[in-house]
Amino acid sequence: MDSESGSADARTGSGAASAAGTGAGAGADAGTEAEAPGLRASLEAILLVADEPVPTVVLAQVLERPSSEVAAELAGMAAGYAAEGRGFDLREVAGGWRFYTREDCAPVVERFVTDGQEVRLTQAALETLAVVAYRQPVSRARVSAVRGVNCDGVLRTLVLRGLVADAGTDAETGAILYRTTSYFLERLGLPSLDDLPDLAPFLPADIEDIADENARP
Amino acid sequence: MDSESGSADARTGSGAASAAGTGAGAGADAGTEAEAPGLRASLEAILLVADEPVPTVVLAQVLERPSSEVAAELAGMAAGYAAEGRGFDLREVAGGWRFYTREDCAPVVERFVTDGQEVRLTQAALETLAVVAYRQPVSRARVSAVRGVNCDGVLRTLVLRGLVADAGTDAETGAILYRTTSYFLERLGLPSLDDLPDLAPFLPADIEDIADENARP
Amino acid sequence: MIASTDASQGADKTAGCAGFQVHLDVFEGPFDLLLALISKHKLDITEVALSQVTDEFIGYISERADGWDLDQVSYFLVVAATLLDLKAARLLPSGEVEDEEDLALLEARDLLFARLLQYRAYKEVAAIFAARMAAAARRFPRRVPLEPCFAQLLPEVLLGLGPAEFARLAALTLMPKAPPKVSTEHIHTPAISVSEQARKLVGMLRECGRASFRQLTADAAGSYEIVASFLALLDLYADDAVSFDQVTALGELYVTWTGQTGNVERPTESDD
Repeated sequence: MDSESGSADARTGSGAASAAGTGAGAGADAGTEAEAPGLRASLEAILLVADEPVPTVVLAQVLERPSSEVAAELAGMAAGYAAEGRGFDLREVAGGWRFYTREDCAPVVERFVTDGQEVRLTQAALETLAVVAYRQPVSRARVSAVRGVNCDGVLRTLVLRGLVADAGTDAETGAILYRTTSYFLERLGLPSLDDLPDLAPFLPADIEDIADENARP
Repeated sequence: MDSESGSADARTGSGAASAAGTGAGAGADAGTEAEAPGLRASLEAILLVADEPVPTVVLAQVLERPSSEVAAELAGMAAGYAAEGRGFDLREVAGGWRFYTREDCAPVVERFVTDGQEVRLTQAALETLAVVAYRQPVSRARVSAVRGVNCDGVLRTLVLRGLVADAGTDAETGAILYRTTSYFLERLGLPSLDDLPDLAPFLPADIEDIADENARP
Repeated sequence: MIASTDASQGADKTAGCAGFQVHLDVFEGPFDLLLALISKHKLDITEVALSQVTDEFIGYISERADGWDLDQVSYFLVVAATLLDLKAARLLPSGEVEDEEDLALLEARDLLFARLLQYRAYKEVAAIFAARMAAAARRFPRRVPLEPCFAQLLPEVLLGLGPAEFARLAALTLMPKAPPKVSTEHIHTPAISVSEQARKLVGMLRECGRASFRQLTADAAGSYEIVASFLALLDLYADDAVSFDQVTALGELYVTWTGQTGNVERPTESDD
């Protein structure tokens, strides 16, 4: 496996070589400073949770490093993953970087995706879906405002799953609006939107707010 | 870098060897080698697309490998990522494996992520959750008796928030019973209910069943 | 312990849950309050200075009774009544425990302490939960929409909720987040003050000497007034103005006037 250190990125190679011992050490400059993760680790962490390609400049901003340094590191990481034969792949697509599954792993991933039974929605997705269902047509910003957290990623998932769809743009603001689909009704077992139960009886009387008001944003 | 996977997979090595030049996508076309990716790469690819913890058995099924082999590989991968100081981390949570960002990358990730942050729970919600977690399946009346205060509203909200679920009814009393969910385990970062901290050290012997005898109807 | 390392890392975020705080407003239930009173006096839970804790407990109830919901108040009453019994038992000359009533009191004490110990245990693990959740929240799971080429292969979505539950969730999600709490609910509940109730009871008891609780509250306008009456009686009892007897558990409770015949002022009460 040492063979890959002959590749484009010396840093990845040396990181790999030193990996056995230390733990946090392998990143770009982690050596002496104990606490902060290195550039590579930081990029890996961010890209792991990024649900769209992230432009190099955005990464550079978040990490407060020069774009050129970040760009070089990203290229090095991509080469490193390829060299190590990882199942994931870092690609620059549509002006940004994102983790993808490696192409030759596609058959395995397909088997996994189709293998599962029904997929359960996450709690965040259900709540977002509920807001769209009862407030449609509704903009992203509005949904996020209601839930108190940014819902862009969740909305994208709901669109991808066919539960929510584009409903044109707001005449005033130009914001994209969302609505629920007939597939949503089908999954909920309702003939039409008119059959969504009224909210009034469910407005919390005996429900307690279990969220801490002092919670972090 | 091979060290962590125990070199179980020779193919990974050869993929690496051929990767030197190109960067992205280099693994895909590694001319001479056989098509199928190795176990580690396959697991990495699958876990990259999973949006909830994936049980070892499911992975073993999809990959048609023995569970024990898959489990060993996963543990090796997790150790490897830690040793290499990756920004991501493979964790066993709520009965399955899932990619997480590494804890010491939290400040960086928080700067980047604006959605999906979970709300912090109130003291009342936490206590109710604790009683349900340790006494499940458990009726409302018992939870209320243990806490010395009516918990109906809190319980209902915990159910709606996906932390607690209905667990059928008590054969004798017909009371609805409650249990914790896998989302609860995810929120706590625990592999399973068996990993809950032991209650015994907090509790003098022979105290345990007080509330049962005295639960009000 | 499992959370030891995580706990320290999450400590800043969970400080509010970790220890008892003697801001009286934070108590949610009677066990909560009792534990806090006990820990405030740095007493071993098994050797509580009962009279002191009882007094403070009752004092706290009478201050706040009008601000709670009925459920909470009833629970408080159960604990208060138990505490009062215990306090009474403590005043008995020691060594005289042949009496069945004394034994019952001892049992009640053990039971109350057992429940308190149990509650304390859950409170402690709840703090561990909070720390673990705070630590887990620092690790972000990968939760990214599938690459489009795989998304179309996905099986059906499972909502896992029926229309009614879905509506309930929507109501909860859409509910405006509560503004930082200044609860004004109690302002709109019928204003029944404990002291007012006490004056009324004193009048009735002076007249008839002895009456059942049922009789005393026969004309109560609602359960709130009954609760207030009971609280008033506890106060009167604390001031040696009345005595209670109850032949069987949960049986009729009789109240006997033992106070002076003069005008009784309830100095501790404020009308609220």
